[in-house]
Amino acid sequence: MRGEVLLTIRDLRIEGRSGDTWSEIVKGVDLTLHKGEVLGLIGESGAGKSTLGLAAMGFARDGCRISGGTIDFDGIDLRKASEGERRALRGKRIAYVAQSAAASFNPAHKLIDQYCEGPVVHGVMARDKAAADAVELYRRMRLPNPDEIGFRYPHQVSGGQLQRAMTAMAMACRPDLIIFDEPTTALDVTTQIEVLAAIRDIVRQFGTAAIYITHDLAVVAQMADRIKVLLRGVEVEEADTRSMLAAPREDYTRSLWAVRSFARPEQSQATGTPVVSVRNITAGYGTVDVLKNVSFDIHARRTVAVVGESGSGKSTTARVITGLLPPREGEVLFENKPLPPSFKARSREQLRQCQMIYQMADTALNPKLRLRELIGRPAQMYLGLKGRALEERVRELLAMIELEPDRFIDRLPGELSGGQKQRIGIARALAAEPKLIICDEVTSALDQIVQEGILKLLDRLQSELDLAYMFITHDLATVKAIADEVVVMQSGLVVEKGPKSEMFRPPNEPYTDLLLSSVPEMDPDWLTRLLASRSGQA
Amino acid sequence: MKVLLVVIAAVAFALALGWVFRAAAWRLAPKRHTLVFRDMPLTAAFGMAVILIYVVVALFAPVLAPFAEREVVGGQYLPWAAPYLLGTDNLGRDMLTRLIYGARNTVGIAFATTALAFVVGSILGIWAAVLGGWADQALSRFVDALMAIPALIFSLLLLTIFGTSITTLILVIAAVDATRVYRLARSVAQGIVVMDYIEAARLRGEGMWRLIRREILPNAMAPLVAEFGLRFCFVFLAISALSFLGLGIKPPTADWGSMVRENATLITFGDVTPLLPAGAIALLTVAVNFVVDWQLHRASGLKE
Amino acid sequence: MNGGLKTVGNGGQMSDVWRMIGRRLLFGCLTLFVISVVIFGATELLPGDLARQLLGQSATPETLAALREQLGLNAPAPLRYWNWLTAALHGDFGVSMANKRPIADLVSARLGNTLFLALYAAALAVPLALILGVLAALWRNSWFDRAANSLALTSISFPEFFVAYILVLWLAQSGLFPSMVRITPGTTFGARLYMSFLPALTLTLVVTAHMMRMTRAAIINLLASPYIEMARLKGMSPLRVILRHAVPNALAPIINVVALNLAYLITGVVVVEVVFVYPGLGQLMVDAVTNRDIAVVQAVALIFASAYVLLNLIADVLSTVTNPRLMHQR
Amino acid sequence: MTKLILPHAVTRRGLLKGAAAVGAAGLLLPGSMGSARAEPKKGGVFRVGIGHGSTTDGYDPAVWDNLYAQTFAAARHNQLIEVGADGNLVPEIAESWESSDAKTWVFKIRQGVSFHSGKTVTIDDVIASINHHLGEKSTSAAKPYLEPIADMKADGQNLVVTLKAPNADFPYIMSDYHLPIMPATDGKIDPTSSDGCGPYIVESYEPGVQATLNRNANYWKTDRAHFDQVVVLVILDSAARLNALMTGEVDAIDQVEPSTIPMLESRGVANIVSVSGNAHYCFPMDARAAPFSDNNVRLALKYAFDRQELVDKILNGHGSVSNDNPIGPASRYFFKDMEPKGYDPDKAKSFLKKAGMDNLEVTLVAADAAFAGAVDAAVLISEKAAAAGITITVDRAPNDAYWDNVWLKKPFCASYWGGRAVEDQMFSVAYTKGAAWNESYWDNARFEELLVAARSELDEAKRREMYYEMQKIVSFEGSTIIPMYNNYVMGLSKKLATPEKVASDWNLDGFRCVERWWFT
Repeated sequence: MRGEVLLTIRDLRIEGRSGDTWSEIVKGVDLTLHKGEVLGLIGESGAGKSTLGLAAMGFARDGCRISGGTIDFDGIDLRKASEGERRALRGKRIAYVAQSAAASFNPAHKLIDQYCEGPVVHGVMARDKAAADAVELYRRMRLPNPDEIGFRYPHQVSGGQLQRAMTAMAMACRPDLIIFDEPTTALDVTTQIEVLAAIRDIVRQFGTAAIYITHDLAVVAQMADRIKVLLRGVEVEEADTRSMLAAPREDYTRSLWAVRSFARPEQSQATGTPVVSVRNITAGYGTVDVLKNVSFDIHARRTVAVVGESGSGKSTTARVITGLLPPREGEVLFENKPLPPSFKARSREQLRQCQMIYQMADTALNPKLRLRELIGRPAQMYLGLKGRALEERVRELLAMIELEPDRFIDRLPGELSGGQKQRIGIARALAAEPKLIICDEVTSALDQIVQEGILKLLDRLQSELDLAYMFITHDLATVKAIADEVVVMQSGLVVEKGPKSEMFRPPNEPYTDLLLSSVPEMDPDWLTRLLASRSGQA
Repeated sequence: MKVLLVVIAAVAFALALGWVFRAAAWRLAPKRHTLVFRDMPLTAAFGMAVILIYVVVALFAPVLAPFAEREVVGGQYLPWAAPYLLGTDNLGRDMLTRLIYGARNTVGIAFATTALAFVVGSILGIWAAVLGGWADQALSRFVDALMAIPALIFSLLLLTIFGTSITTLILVIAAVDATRVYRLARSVAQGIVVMDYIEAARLRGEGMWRLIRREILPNAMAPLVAEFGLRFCFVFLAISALSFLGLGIKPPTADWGSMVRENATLITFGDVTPLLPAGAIALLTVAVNFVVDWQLHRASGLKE
Repeated sequence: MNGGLKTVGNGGQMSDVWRMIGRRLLFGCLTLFVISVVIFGATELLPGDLARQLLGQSATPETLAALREQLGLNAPAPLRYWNWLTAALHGDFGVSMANKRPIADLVSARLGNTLFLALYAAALAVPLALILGVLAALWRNSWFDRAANSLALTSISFPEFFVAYILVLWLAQSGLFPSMVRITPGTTFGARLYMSFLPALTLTLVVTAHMMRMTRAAIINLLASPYIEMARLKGMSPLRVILRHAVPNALAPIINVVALNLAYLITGVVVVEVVFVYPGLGQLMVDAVTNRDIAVVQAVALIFASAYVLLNLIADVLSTVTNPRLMHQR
Repeated sequence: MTKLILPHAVTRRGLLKGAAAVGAAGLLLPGSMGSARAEPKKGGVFRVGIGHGSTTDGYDPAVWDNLYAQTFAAARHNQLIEVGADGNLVPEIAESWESSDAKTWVFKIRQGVSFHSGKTVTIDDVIASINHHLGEKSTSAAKPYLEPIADMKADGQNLVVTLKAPNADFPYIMSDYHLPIMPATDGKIDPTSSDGCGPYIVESYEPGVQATLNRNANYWKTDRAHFDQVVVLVILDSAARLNALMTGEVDAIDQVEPSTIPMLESRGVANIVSVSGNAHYCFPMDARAAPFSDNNVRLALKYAFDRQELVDKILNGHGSVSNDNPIGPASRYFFKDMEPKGYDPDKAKSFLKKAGMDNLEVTLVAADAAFAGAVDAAVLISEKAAAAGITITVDRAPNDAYWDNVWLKKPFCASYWGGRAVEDQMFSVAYTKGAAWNESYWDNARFEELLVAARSELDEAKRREMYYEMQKIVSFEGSTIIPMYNNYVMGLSKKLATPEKVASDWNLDGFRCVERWWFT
């Protein structure tokens, strides 16, 4: 089934600038892609997947440069070609679909105008023809209201729809090759399925070759004919999708599998007074109620996972507990005593007991403070530590989160990796010696291997320090791994709650089942089967 | 044609100065800064060289100047010849000496004023952004109102009311300038207060002062520093303008702004004398902004 | 500098824009009120008063008292302010206390002149600044960028009067342009443009740098956005990337800085008026301050403040209507 | 950004800060102008740029206070008496005047003169014009000046004025610029009207900007008012004035900045006219306050002034050294041979010693509002005085409100006088005890005695003797340092011609350039 060769990359080397020096981020990678073939590129962040994908367009991001090797696209040497020649290829014969469609659509223009820009500028179609074509492709991408949706601005369209519109846009000039750069990573699981299906269909319909970049093996398994695994700019292995899934050759590849297998045993049953009780909370912004009559308890040494898709009210619940958003009705009890609704009215001791870890470690750590102060500050504030004692405590905390105190204590957050930053977030929470830690999507921005490390660390700390966790996530794999109890939320309502063991055993509420069934599985036929079964039900 | 040649010569000289400075800084700087200096653009190197020269001149003015600051050494408007290398001014004082002392006085006062404006403006601006609500609205509307009064006329009113000592001069210009800084600082801080680490600090129960000083200010520095470069230059201009009104720095203190004013009429006749102090101001402005641009570029994570 | 931009409630349609305009106008009136109090207070604090200024030192205590009585200066300050305010609210700004001419007459011709010069300078400066800013962003860190930047910085580091004198030296003494402006009722529009060229050019040099730097910065600020990368990956030329993809999103800060500079062109040009003998509002205000002619000071200050408030409002409205996220609800 | 208030734009309001000079007016004329002076020619538009004028100016003579108002007034009005270029009184609306006892004065009003409106000038108009400045309600700057009038009445077409005390110089008062003859209705003039009987008729006027006037075809003086049209422009900035002259946008300017004179001359595009009169720059000391209460200290300071350097550097030579004498070389009774005071630090020291001091520290307050270059002058003075052991700290005050806050309030400051028509005026206004403008608060019994006696002394020789003695007292015992007389310096286009003699009482040919000058 392989056609002729479309893209050949040999010994590609790409350098990136960090500070004032250049270092290699892609270190001699080879790649061959045939017409109509889909190649999956998989690896953790920093593996050089995106950089390699862009290099296939002859493009290097600002601060990067292609320093060696050849890129041959259908007989054109992209490294030797002039910028004008490369520009003529981009968008016309090689197209790109970015990770975040919301950020990659220009907020100032309507979708259809952005669609038409490529064909018109590249001289492929006249504007009116392109517009008609856009409606056709929107229809094929199964977008609702294909006739009308193009006349909306990006912010008026949901994330999953935008991602499909972007794929349609990439198809506008009927390119030979499309680079998909993590197109579904930012989407909720239920949405992800629709997008994956739409992408797969359209690529097959047009026989377009594609490079599909992702960190999620289960996703790539549905999409790719072949898979190439990258690690720190070097190829680990490459094989047919089925053979790779069946028998990975390298340890590293196997370790990618292993992540999914982490699960801790469920803790003993909840006993005693809960650390925090949420009682009939109704809350919202302006006149809109985001939470409606939400109640649940969190006990010491137990992890309550709050699950739901974006907009379900998970994070708002956390804001009510921390006092950032005083509820309209209901109350929050701490060890059976009501907490003042606003954090401003809470005592320092009450503030100390409940700490928070944020999803984006980048924005949660003040980039201008050194770890010494970042971690030390809560200890200094709440526990009155000073001088040597404080320094000792910071070192102890760093050791607790498995970072060498001597090497890290004087670093700035910018000098850390994503996983390390998240660990600092944990250490900062621990420094207050709280009873409850709210973890708001703490692992969703991280690579799977790193995620596992963080989850294990949280697990260990819980048993050592008798902590209660409230774990907000949309990722059911994480829930499976760490939760004792699960609270499923949808549109501000608690749909279902109960121990994990019950939750993962269908049948449940329909919504819970929908969520559960949407989690991709490591089986190349999973998507096909799922779609078939759903259409069968329908 | 002559003008073009002069411009080319000046640019060549500036590049050479920048190059020499960079080469020297790169070799003399402590190890961990070596790279910073080696990769600095020539414009920034030139800027730093100029600033360094100004600082040295300002510090060692009495040593460098051939005559005393206010000494009348001869006739008026003597030509450029030894011992008066740049001639004499309208009262027969040595121009070079006046320029050298002017560096000390003008730069010192301009720096103090700008710094004060920034301290007051940015603290209030950040404070308002953190506080939000009606306090922010009230303060911001008031500052808006002050900004709607033309700066020069407002300064004139204030200085006439409060007198014209150097201290009042600094306070008044700083007050007028602080409104502009306030506006910038507030808008920058509004972008920062929505960050999770600010939320974290608030939830921790941090006080206002620490929020401003440790959490927000360090992160708002880049745009503030950029603004500092321009504001610094506007302060020179404000002092120069006030010298017109007889409200600037008092004679016989040498000050570039006043010197420009004193000799301004001569430019009508194509005389270069008034260009000297004006040039000194312009050179410093350009130099400061070159360095600021470079620092911004570095701070922006070398995205370009 | 884009702090003025307010997100429009949760609606975001045209009606919200009107609501915003209404609210801002209300705030504007409040601002004007505060300014009138500040100006009145400051003028009160100034040493000497109108009577003294008019009479000079020959004033005997009797004549001084007589004149103060005539001028109504004997009433307590708050009462005088109140009288002024009530009259002003009825649209009567009174007469100049110094020469008894109605303030409306005094101001109207000069307001026209000031606006003409401001618009003239803006017509030169805004396109120039935008083009230079866009080109500097396009060829960032090139020699063009640096040269444009250095020139702009140099032009703003010279005092205005100095720039004006140099332009006179180069362009007026050779007879190309007149060195002063003499507008008479019979002056044609063309002649007016020609006569006012040098002041307009001076102002252009003064305000271009700021707008150019902001335009450049606003555009460069966006160049790291994913949608800019997307545009490049769609094979768009650098110029098209900037003009079609960056500029529309950089409009808010650009509009704001243009508004700020327009406000400056209206309110801050006393110097240029003096050097080119241009009969504008600035000189009127300074004369009035010198003479402690409070009615005129107030009237001009309020015109200046209104210009400032209105321009800021227009900037905010434009920022809103050019931003689809604020204009088109989800 | 610029000076909002330019030096000279702020003048002291009110009463006659300068007035007609009597006697020989000095005139320095560039050689090139000699030949052009044969016969005045008619025609042309005369544009004059003046460094004064404000938007608050108006038509009311009671508040005129600057050169712009004066020149504009001279272009449309006549007065009873004109001061001629040589300083002598010339009949204008008053055809002649006489008095037998210097107490009752009779002015004969000229017949057949009409206002621009066509109305004939009558004695009623004259009386109303003077009465405008008198009376309880008047706030006119001329009011104190007319105070000596006991009674004023019409006698046919004659005006009869009776004074409270004899004054030989009374006609000079009637030449004052505040006293134009304006048409009266019901015994009152309309102070908002531009109507007058002068050489030009107002076409348009915008205060603080410009005035355009056309020649009055019915003007009674047939040998005057040569231009078809006159444009009087306000150009406050001295560089702008220079530029306007050099680019030919105006034909004449006043107040050429001394430092630019040599360059303007070398350009050869304009003529410089420099007229020496009685105007002088001075530094009053508060005679009541220590240390100035001691005449030795005052003398020490007087000898510590390098007068010649001030003339050279502040006036660029366009002026002359004054021996602390408010009576200028253009005056009838100028004491030319008074013992001069050169720059003499040793003598200054010896006077200090007499006062029981080794050194002296004083503060001198100055602003360019006092006179152009006042601050520079103070700095120069301070530098030179150091050699005599006198430390003068220069304190620059704001131009705005200088005359309110500094003058008459600070013990040592800068000031100026436009000179006075007659010696008696100069002395009465600024050197007698209790006078409102006695800026030094000086008080000398012998001086007062001489002043009163001289006023009614009709013997010329005796009078001269008395004035000489008064000048000597002021110079050596007075409390005002007067280092220099400043010239009036004007810039004229090469096309412009002036009479042989240019008046020295005021700038711009006694501000009558509009009717005295012509185009060649």
